[in-house]
Amino acid sequence: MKVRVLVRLKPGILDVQGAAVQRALGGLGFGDVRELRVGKLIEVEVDAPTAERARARVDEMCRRLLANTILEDYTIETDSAEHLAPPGAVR
Amino acid sequence: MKVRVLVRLKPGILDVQGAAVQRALGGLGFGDVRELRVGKLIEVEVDAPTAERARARVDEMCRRLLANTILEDYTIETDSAEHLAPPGAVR
Amino acid sequence: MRFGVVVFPGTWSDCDFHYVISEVVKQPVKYVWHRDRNLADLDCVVLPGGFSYGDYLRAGAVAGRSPVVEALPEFLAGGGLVLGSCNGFQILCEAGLLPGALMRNECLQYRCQSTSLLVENVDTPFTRALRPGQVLTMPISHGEGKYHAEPETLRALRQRHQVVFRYATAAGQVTRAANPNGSAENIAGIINEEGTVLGLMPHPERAAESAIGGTDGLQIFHSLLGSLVEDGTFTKR
Amino acid sequence: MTAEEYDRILQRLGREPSYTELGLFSALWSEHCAYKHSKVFLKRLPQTGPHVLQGPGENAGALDIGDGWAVVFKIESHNHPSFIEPFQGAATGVGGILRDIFTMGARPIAILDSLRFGDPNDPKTRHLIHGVVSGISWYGNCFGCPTVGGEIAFAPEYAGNPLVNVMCVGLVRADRIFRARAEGVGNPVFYVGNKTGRDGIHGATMASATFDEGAEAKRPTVQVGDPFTEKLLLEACLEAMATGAVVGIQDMGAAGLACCTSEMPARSGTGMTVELASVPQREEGMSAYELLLSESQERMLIVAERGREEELRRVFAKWELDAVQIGEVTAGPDLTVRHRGDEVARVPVDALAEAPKYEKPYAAPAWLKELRAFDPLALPAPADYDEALRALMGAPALASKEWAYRQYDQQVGVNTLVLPGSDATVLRVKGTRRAIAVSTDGNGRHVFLDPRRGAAMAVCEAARNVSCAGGRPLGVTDCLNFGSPERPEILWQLAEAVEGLAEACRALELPVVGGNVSLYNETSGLAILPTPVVGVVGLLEDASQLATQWFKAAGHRIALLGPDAVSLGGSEYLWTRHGKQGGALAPLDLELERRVQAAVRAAIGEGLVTAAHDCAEGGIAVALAEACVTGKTAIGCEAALPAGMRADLTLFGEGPSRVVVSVEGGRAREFEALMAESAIPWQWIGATGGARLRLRVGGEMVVDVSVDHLEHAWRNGFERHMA
Ligand SMILES: Nc1ncnc2c1ncn2[C@@H]1O[C@H](COP(=O)(O)OP(=O)(O)O)[C@@H](O)[C@H]1O
Ligand SMILES: [Mg+2]
Repeated sequence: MKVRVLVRLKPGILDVQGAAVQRALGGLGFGDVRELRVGKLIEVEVDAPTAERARARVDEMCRRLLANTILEDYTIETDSAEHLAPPGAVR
Repeated sequence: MKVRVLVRLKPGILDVQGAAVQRALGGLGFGDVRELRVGKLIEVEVDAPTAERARARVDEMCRRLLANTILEDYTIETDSAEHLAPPGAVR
Repeated sequence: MRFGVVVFPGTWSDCDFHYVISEVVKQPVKYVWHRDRNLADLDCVVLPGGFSYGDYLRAGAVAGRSPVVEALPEFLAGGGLVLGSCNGFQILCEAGLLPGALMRNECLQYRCQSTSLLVENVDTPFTRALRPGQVLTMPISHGEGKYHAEPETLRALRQRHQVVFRYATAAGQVTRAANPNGSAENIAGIINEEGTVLGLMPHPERAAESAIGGTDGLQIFHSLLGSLVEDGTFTKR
Repeated sequence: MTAEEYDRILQRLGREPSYTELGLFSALWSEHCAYKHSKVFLKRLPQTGPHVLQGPGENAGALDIGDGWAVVFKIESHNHPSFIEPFQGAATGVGGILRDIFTMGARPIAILDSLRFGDPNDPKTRHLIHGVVSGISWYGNCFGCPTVGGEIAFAPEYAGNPLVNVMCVGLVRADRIFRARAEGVGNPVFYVGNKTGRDGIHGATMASATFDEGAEAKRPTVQVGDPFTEKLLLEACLEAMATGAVVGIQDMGAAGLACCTSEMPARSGTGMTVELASVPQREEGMSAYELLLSESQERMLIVAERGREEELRRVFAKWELDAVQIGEVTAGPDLTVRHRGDEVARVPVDALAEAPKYEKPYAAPAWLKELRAFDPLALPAPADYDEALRALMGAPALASKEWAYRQYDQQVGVNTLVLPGSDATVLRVKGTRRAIAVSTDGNGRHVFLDPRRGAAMAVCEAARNVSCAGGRPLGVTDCLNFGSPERPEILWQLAEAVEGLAEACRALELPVVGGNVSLYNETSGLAILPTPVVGVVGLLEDASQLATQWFKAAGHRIALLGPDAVSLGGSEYLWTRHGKQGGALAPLDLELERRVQAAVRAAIGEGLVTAAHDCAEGGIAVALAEACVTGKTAIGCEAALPAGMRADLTLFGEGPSRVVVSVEGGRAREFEALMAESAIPWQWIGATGGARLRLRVGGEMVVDVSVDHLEHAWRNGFERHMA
């Protein structure tokens, strides 16, 4: 079962990297960027019988390790196949 | 217009981050993780009249700056509101 | 005082702490492997700098959940002291033994440089040999040292005098320019409520000999030992 | 591979090679692995000396530094990979040289990075600098070895082909040095470290080609570094070596497994058989060819003592690394490779190790004469020397490189007695009174104008830097960065430069114990400046007798040691102010160079000098200005310089064998006596103090500028480009 975790800095925490990227884009002529934030994408393949179970398991991983909840929020997505890692992705 | 970019290492490129996290999860008792890869999440708000235009614009940004196309692939998502940054996200 | 220096596979300041404790401070010291939970024969556990488990996800994240760190609460309950420097500070925050978190430096670059630290609390076992308002010189070396905490946490830290060191100018002024990494309120080091766990980003072990970065870092050991530095040697008080 | 080379293979094998065998030959016979074009020249370098424990031919060289200790050191290039992917290219360059050091059994204690780029005003170049510096920072810092020195220089010729040379120094007990040998028939061969993937296949062949429009297509071969695994590998290897179960060890660098499995037995007169299916793999379905030639990082090949396999496995298991037996040492003469039982290659190891050597024709380029005949004094002298000096201090090449090195951990190990920012870095050897001093140097512009003298000057300057820190130079490692050797004028540059290196090394009694050659550094026909980078390691028997380059206090007298002869030919001044690259270099007297360095060391050893600084790019004016502003607090000085030449030549002219020192007034007599004994030209030129730098030439005050101004220019000159 493939699950996707999106980890973002909490609202209110200055995203220095996002701001730097936005500035750099501005320099390249992309003045139309109103806001940009950088986060982490974690794609996990877990052994789980159902999407529900997989999600619960990954939620536990997030709380234990994947996100630091003082700094970060996370969302877990299992919805549709199109969001998953491209075929052939290997480590 | 909010657009989400997912940046992933190309297939075959060693994902040192993913491997380390997977190993760590194993140590914490999450032996059920079969594979884990870490990428970048970039959320951009652009001024654009249509989703099409926004996507094209962001695609250009990816090629110019956001993705390192020597090592990384990227996908752009504009589809549904639920994928976008949580309300209240500020920088 | 018996010291234990924790070794994660990616730790690199372990040897430096070991060297300073045994050769300069001349106290008994041993290495503690990261899988070890037995800290019974120690008085002070040092979590040194480095990249504990590679730290590719977040500095200290994995180490914060390691066996040796899980054994720390019991060690503390038994009267032990814990000193975390650099990666050690990051680990203590990740483990919840200190409040807040350390984020990527505001400059988005690694920084290795000398810093001046204003001493704010001398009422701790780690700083009792110091004077309030004293300024110490110690180097930093980190990419993720920007201290962050919620406003309430920062307020509480202030009220309970838990901020031990702040980045300052050589004259002791806490200014934005003196802040090397963007830390909230220039925080460089904090202590827990009980006064038994000190975390700081700077490296005291790199300021323990006059030939290498001066001797201001020794003051922390000197405080721990309740002894005085005279001519570079320790004498029991 | 050429048709003749293919014929040679046919001859050697007596049959058609298989696809996999051909792959082996083409990688191992590449320029990068085989030194086809440079071997004939390298033989000319002096390689022996009383301190040499290991000369060229192993992963790194080793020198005895006394008290039972040895230094192991080497420099390597990662130019091509860093151009394709600056961050990972530079990072894996650091990883590779670290492995070369710890395969010898040494713990790495210092990294130096010698970098060359195009104009930092160019955004593309800035991007490269950012990537390279952060890649070095990431890998070295995470691994835990301090990066304590190096250089960054700029010239348009490097825009399309930057240079990333990394030197590493390690410490080992002199009787515990390990070598890349495959001895003992029947001994097991272990693969240790990271798993093998498809990364970096063709790295060695890529490093042996020039860049052209097709460079993009080569990109998927980029390798990715994993410094944490490297740290594990370091600890595991040193621990495994301590068990006594390790017979020989080599890192899998260029041409990966193929290189190790042929070079190790070739050195020992043995053979080897390996089963590729046993190789730990990260990707599915890898072919024999891919497994042999992959350049995945953080891997080593170990030949162990038979019967002690378990000891080895236990150590690697502790560090959570793969350690898998993949074969064994045979009586030879073949390397036999099997893949799932099928024999895919069987080649005599010495056939692989003995690539053809070429002696191609070379000739001095016709344009050189005209270039050298250029007279810099035909250009107008500056109207405002204050401004000229300030501009020079702020030129990216001369300005502070703190922007880069503050991103590097410079102190881990608590050995760094002199941090980056002085002529040489000094690191103590714990448990002894000793210290080592290290420096790298190489001025491509000088070598371009006069390869022989320019290269000799690079040796002199690196050694002089070490001497200025109080260290006695003991040995050299060099990285020869040149364009395509298939062009006669490039090969001439190489031949001449090696001759210059050899002359200088002989004169200064410096053995060359290791190095690296990087050819084909050109893009679309534009070659880099010929750039031999020289790394020198020196010894201080007493670590407390070290010197730094900055003035310590007011009221010290300043002396200039060495000859007066300087030239604006190929100078930084000529380039920065006039955008010109031409003229003749100042004369070099190697015997005088040796005496000047000895005199400086003697003065430092006697505790007579409070600062010693080499006069290099920018001439004496810049040397004095640097002595004023590079310390913690700036101190001014006043000096009167010999007249007789145009002021810009006196102030900014460059020449070898010149050192500025400061001496406490009370020690002046002793200093004079020592200099008289040293039989070198020297003179008092002024004194420290005040807040201004004031320089007279022939009695006339030509520079009178506040040191704060100079310091500002110097501090920001490079950094402002990078912000
Ligand atoms: N410019 C040089 N000067 C002296 N020795 C050199 C030079 N270039 C290469 N060598 C030596 O030749 C040997 C082979 O080099 P190389 O194949 O680059 O080794 P590696 O693959 O470990 O880099 C090494 O011992 C190296 O030190
Ligand atoms: Mg090697």
